[in-house]
Amino acid sequence: MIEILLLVHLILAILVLSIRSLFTAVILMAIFSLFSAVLFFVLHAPDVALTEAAVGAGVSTFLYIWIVKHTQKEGE
Amino acid sequence: MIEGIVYLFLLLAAIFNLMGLVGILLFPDPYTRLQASSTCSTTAVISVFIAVMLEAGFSAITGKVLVITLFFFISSPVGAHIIARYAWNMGIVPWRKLRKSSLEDLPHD
Amino acid sequence: MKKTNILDVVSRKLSPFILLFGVYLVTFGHISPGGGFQGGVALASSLLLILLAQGPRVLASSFPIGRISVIEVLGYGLFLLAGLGGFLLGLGFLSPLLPPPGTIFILNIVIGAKVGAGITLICWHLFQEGEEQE
Amino acid sequence: MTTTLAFDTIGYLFIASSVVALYRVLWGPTVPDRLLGLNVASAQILAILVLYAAKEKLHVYLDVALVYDIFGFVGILALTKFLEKRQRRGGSV
Amino acid sequence: MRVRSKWKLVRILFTTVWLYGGWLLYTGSFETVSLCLGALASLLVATATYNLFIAEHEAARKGLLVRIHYGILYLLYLLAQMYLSSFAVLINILRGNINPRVVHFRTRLHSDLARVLLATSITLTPGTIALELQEDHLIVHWLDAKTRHSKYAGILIKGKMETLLSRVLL
Repeated sequence: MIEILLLVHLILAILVLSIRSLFTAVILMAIFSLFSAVLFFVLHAPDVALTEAAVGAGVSTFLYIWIVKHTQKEGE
Repeated sequence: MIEGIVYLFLLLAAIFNLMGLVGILLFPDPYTRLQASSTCSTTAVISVFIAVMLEAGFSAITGKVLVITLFFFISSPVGAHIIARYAWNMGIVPWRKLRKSSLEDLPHD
Repeated sequence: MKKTNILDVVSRKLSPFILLFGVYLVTFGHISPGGGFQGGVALASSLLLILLAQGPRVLASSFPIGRISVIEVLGYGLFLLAGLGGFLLGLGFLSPLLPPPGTIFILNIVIGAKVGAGITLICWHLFQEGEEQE
Repeated sequence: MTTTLAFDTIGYLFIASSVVALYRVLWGPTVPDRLLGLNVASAQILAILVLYAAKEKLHVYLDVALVYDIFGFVGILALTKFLEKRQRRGGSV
Repeated sequence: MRVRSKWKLVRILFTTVWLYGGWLLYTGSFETVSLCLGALASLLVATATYNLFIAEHEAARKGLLVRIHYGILYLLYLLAQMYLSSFAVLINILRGNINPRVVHFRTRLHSDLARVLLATSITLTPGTIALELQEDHLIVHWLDAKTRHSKYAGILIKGKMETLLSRVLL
């Protein structure tokens, strides 16, 4: 289980870094944090998983997407 | 007896999940893909919840899973509705069958 | 943008339950995987749901933004006070003064209030900035 | 307990299907397809969390699943809100 | 003024009772400390959010009074319908034979909550997604359309759910 999750992590990290569209990168970051929540959960660290799920999926998506909005305004 | 029902629900979850994935991959436009996800995938996840509830019996796990199920009953269709409404307001035209369908022969009124 | 009925009603009925869930995470922090920080983020997400679904005016009508910043500052001060209390009595920083669940319970509540208010304020200001420039 | 093996199998199946749902995120022709991929993947992960908590028989682990349920919803809401604002300004996605 | 403050108290009480039920489900324990803490916390949350939970203009309707037995019946009916419609969609996927259409129809439910519940259960059940809900007007995307006539489509899609819902919420 753990090996598969780590492999998925690696693939997702490469994809996040190499993709061109910023919006897709934000969605991939949300899915990345989702998988890392499962990884911490499987490793018996539910408190870390809780923090990862709360911050990674909800709040950091909000922050990233608003930052993308503000930075793209200058470029357009 | 109860184990048999648990296995039945897990089997249902697997079947619905796979078929939902096939629908998501093969359907032609966003609305139809949303149909596949919002019926088949949701039913798969809820089957898993029901199986877990039956397996745990009457305990604290059942109460928590019940809360999660109720939340999921609200959050999944509302999420699908948000995406569908965004696509509708964006102006994506729903896909329609090209050849003359049998719909024209149906009673119109 | 036209307001949709579904999102409006769902956010109205759901956000008190999420707020209560945050309170549960904070107060049961010493015996469950939750805690001050996680509970605080859950509290903030409830206010975030209202902000995203209904706009800043509805949020400000039931949670005035001035009061939220007062809570944030108050949380910081209380945390510092609880830490320095042990210091003044000759013990270490953040040393337990009350019997076992006591100190952690109070610290969890303080941290939860501070984190929730802080994240709400950050998101509020980001949201408002986008509104003004349009 | 014999159901442990079945739970494990279904868990692997759900992880595989959430990876397959990434196809829609990466190559979805339109923006709603990408959001749909996120929605499907988060639902599958929720099921995995519940399965693991049931396998370990610890009810405190289920808090993680409930938090995940709430935050996936808020995340999708934030993404669509951002897109609607940008579309009203007339920008491209 | 007197009526308004009385209505405020009623709203706070209602919200507290609902939230206390939620607390019991969250904790799953019946110790004295947890019960007292739950009462305190739900009262606190209720005083902060009663205005959101029950809006002021809902005074005339009996708002959130729910008949519990009809509610449970509705949930079971919804679950059965969900499985049936999932099988229908599954057969559609396997045969690759779909005929999507967008239909409009009206509902005769009155309260906002009932309309929203109808829209979400439509999204869950027979191969349909609610695209838009404005007042009592629903726009629905139908995967396997049988008809284009709006009233007939409404009867086919809503099924028994509408009458059951009108019994669940007073």
